[in-house]
Amino acid sequence: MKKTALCLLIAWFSLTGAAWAGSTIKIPVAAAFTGQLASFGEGIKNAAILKGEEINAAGGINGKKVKIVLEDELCDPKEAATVATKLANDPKVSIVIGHLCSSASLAALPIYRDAKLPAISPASTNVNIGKMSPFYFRNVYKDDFQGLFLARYAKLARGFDKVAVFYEVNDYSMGLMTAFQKEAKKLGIKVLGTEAYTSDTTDFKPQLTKFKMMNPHAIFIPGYAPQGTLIMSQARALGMKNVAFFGADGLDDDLMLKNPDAEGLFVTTPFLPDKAGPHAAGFIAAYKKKYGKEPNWFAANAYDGVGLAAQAIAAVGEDRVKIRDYLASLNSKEKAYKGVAGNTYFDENGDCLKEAFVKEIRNGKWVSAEKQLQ
Amino acid sequence: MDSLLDQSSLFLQQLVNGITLGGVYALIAVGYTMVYGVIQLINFAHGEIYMLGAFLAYTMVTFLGLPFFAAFILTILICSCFGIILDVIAYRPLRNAPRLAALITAIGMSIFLQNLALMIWGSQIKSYPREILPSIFYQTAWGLGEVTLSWLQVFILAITVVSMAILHLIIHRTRIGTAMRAVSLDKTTSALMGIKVNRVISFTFAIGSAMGGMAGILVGLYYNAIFPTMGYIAGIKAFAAAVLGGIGSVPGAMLGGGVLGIAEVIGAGYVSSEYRDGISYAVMIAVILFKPSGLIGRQIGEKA
Amino acid sequence: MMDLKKMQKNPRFFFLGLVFLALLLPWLPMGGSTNYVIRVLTTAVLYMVLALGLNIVPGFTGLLDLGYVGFYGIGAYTSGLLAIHYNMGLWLILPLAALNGALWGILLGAPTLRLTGDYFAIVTFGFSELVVLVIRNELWLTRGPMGLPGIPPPTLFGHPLTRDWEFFYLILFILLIVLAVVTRLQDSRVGRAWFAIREDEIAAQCCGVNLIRYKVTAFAISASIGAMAGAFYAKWFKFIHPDMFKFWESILILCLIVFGGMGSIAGTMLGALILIPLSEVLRAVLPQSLFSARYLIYGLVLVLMMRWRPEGLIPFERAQARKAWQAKERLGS
Amino acid sequence: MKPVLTVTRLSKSFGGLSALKEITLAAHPGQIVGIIGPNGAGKTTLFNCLAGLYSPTRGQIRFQDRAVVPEFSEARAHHIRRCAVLFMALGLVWLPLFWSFFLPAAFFKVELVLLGIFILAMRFSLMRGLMRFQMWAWGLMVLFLLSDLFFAVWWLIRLSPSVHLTGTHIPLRCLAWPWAIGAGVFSIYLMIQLFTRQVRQIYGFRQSPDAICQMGMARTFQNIRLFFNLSVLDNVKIGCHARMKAGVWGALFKTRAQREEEAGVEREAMECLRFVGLEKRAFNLAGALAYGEQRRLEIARAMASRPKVLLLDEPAAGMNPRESSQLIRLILDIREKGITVLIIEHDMRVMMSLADYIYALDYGRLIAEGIPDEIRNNAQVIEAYLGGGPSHAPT
Repeated sequence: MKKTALCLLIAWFSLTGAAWAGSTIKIPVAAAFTGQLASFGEGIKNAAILKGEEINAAGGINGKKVKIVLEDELCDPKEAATVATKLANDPKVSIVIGHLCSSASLAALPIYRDAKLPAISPASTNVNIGKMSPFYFRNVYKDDFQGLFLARYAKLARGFDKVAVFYEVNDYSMGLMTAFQKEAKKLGIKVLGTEAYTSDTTDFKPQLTKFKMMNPHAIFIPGYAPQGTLIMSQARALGMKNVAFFGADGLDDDLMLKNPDAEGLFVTTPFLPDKAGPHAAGFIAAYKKKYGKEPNWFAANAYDGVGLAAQAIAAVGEDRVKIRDYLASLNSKEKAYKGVAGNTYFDENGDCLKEAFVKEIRNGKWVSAEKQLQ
Repeated sequence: MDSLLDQSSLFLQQLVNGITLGGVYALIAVGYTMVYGVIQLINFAHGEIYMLGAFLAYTMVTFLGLPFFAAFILTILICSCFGIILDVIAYRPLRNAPRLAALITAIGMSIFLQNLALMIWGSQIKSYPREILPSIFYQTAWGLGEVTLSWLQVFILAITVVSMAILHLIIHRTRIGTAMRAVSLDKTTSALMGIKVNRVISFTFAIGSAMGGMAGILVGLYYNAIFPTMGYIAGIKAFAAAVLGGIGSVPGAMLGGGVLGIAEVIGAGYVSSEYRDGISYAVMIAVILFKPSGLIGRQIGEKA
Repeated sequence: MMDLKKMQKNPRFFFLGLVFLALLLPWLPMGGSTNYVIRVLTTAVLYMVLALGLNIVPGFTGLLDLGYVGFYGIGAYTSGLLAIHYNMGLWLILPLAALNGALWGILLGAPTLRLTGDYFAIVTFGFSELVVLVIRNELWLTRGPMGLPGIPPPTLFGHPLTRDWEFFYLILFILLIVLAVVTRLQDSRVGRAWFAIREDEIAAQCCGVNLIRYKVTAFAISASIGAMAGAFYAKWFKFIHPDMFKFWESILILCLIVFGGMGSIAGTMLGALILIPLSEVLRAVLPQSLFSARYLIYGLVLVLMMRWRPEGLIPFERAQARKAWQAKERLGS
Repeated sequence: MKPVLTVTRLSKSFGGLSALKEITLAAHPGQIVGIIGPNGAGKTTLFNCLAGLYSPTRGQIRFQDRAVVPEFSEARAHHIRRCAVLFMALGLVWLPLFWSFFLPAAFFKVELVLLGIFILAMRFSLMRGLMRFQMWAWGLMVLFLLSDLFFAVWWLIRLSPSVHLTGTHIPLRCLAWPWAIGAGVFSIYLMIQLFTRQVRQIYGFRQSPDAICQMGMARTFQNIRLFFNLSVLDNVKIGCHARMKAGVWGALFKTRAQREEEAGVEREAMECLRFVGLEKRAFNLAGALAYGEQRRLEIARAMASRPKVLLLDEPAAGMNPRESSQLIRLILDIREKGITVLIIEHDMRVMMSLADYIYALDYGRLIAEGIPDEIRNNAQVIEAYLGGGPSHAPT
């Protein structure tokens, strides 16, 4: 029992201690900075910190300095919930940037709702997040839009009409697949077959062999990069030389560049350095200067998210509900927040409509595809 | 609907995939089956050793810049030493403790090692640089119509078969092998016969771990992906293979691995790729329930 | 440990003291992070319930059960689905979930329970993996990896529970019920039969203990407790996802009871109370890169406990000695 | 008077070597029956058969006109199990393939789940010998098979190549159907065969040890098997288990019946302890007892189940003369309670002073029986013991 008492004491202090912080404006960023999806989180982290510094350099918000706090939730729903509670009960926090994965968002969302704490997700694309809470916003498009866009692009720009879908068993991937299939049926793309894999699969040959016999024009991989690159290598090894591959923003990762078999892959992305607006140039330059590489779309959205939060706080102060109302009031092109990744304005669900771009790998580099769909 | 020819070639290709997968399972399964045969312990940490093998070779090749085959040999040696260490620090103190204790220790070890690897190498999927192998390995050794078999696959199968044969010889022809069989039958008596039981057990761990490490490297090459949690699923499936073949017998492990690999691939190909992992679990459970002695394992009598 | 002595002197008083303390907790000043602390403690108590449930199988009956999380998941999904499709209240759901858990416990237990220790462990493990697979892939039922969002909160006399302390009290209540169940069973004929099986199966059989019946009973009760915990969990989180019921959870819970002392009720609860907040402490203490590998600690706990103190913090024997001591008081001889 | 326990032509063999050959013996109420023999004579094996831990290879054991082990052969039981397993394996193999050819995966999954339930049921019943349960399981299976065949025919009738199902391919289907139907017919045949066998076997399973204890036959063990981590009192309480009724519900709701039972058992347990003279140690852990005390505790535990027949396996092993004379008095007291005692003992002094009737075993064969004096002068027995070394020579 003494041990218990001791441990409780330690726990107590570490927990209560966690809440006390300096008298600055805290903008917590909750995402996965370690674990399987760390490479996505990295972009978010970098951009958020960058934006924070820029704001402080410009004299902060109403004279107050901004402090970017990183909260790691490993894309694990349970972690996300704990982190969310921690933030929700921190009086210093008036808005959250996060979360990354849709499952994490779904777990954190009720807590923010109950605490009346607004949150802006830079990356959760799951369809039914928006309508579940008035306090949850996102400056990224939804899966259904992305899937629809991909189907159109595949048909109209590339002229594929026999496609196989190789999806991962997770919310993101399956959301994309359903949206894609729906649109594909409309456009008359024939989906020859759909096969599944899990995140810890390394042997994709059985499924690929099946696809091979269907000889499709292209294989749609609505998954993440780590598996995507394996799939492509193994497909080539099976002798599927003239099959095209395409995916969604999940494959938008420099990991793909290491793989010679990934040549010709094209993916959707909400942000393209060379397609981005004029005020993006500064961001791209600064980002390159600080981290020595091109910002990906996660970075861009996080950058905009922090910017948006700062703007809101500057406008209405640190009251959570006021901030929420302010964000909700940005509901048309005119009022939109002009970010580096296009204009951000919200519909009644707190979702936003953004245009998607397509980029492809040409001799080992990400370049924007010459055929875009506008 | 496609023609019968396509169907048959599809089936053949799946068979090839299945056999390669089975070879890998067999290599890992040997570790389980030997350790279980000798001290009736499911060494959960074995899957982790397989993972460590993959990572060690990766580190040597990329950071130390060793030539591949040197790294290959070195890794196998290190892994076998590691197996011995594992036995000495974790399992030996519990030889006479209840089996539950040893089992829990094994689980704890496996979790510990997995997270250790997570700390050291991070959770990102790594892959061997392609240059480390002569490009011949990536070309097709044998192609019949649509069916292809790369030299790498041949290489893996060859290594599996050869090492199994060697193992079989060791167990049935050498003194230490005889000692192993004696210990597996009765520890105390064989101790009375002047066999150094602990040494024999350590030797068993060494061989098993060497096999595991080798399997790790081969898989890393074949699928081109290594990550800290790779040992977990692979370990369980390999154990399923060992049980299926009859735990305690090396040919059994080989057979079990092959059967399981094919079953899994056929299942994924024809039935449902969502339930792919489920297939091996189901096989394992079924075998344990209905024929615990496996396909060619020796009978495990229930002592009253 | 002196206060264990105190516990022996007047356990009831001591126990009531603890409960009172727990009830007091939400109202103590904690620098604005009350809810956070309460949430962590709610998790701790939830795991106490889980640990008490699991303890019945490896602790009382001496069989290693690696599939416990399967029942946890079954309970959670039963609760979630019932709440969403038939919007049932928690008080109807809890028993139903428990029943469902027990049903599956029997279905799994009946054929597997004659297996020897480690084979049994493996089969239960396979079971839990299969459960997760089914939850993942049967979209029509569980929405699979999309998870089950929007589970309505439980209500008490028409007033919906939303605040953290309300959930804390709720789980405390469940804990008390489970505690009562477990202690009463432990002191009864059933409990003695379990202990007998744990100590020596053959001797137990020759004393007229029907092995299979009592093992299955133990399994079913343990499963139903797990399912109840799951039901609460779903109602509390309002969102459940297949990833929440991975193999790790089983290991974590096992780790709790091994640490606290297999078979001793106080020990199990103590283990949960120490190890669960630990992970939050680690979050505060460790750098982020190491935090993701925190399970390392749990693995280490398992190994070291087995090596140096296999009987745990509060050993089974001591619990038994205390029981004997109380019996002496009772009989006054 | 009628014997309380009769063993007729009992044989037990482990693999090749036979530990018991054609043993026939009887024990009358209130008798102390001694069983002697050099090491490895099969005495303990005999006890294990009596207590139901081993299932005899052949022979019969009757306890108060009830069959503990009916005329029964392991071989037949094994045959049943083999058939059952074969049958299930067949089901496992052919159903999935069959369904993957003919029907969408959804049906197929349902089928697998049902099959799984069936197999669990099957396994459970086989294990416990619950034959009725098993017949239900079979009924279920018949339904599956018939439905499968029905579907097969249905699909074959409308052979439209346009049907878009998992892996529906004309050539394969043409291959599949005779095979599938053949398999179906074969498994039904197997099932019927099994069914008839089982019906013949319904009452053919030996009693399990706990059932035997319920009947009133308790035993102690040669190598002490106490519940060492439990208190002495609890050990004896567990001994009472067989006579108690309380189940889970009683325990949960502390019903009056349960409370009274508990109190009663506690009292009786104390009495048993007093009977063997351990009441002082009642609240220690059994592990803390001295060797002699542990032996007596084992007897107390056995007595707690109010047995009609008590099997004592070398109770005096490792006892000094004082303790063993105490033991003799104890056993005589037990006999006073009208309990029949079967006792295995090496110590001839104890045996000769206790036993009313003695059976002598050697190499699993019954070499002599009779009252102590006859045995003492029996040439064969002396020879057997001299073979075992003069130190064992009967006095």
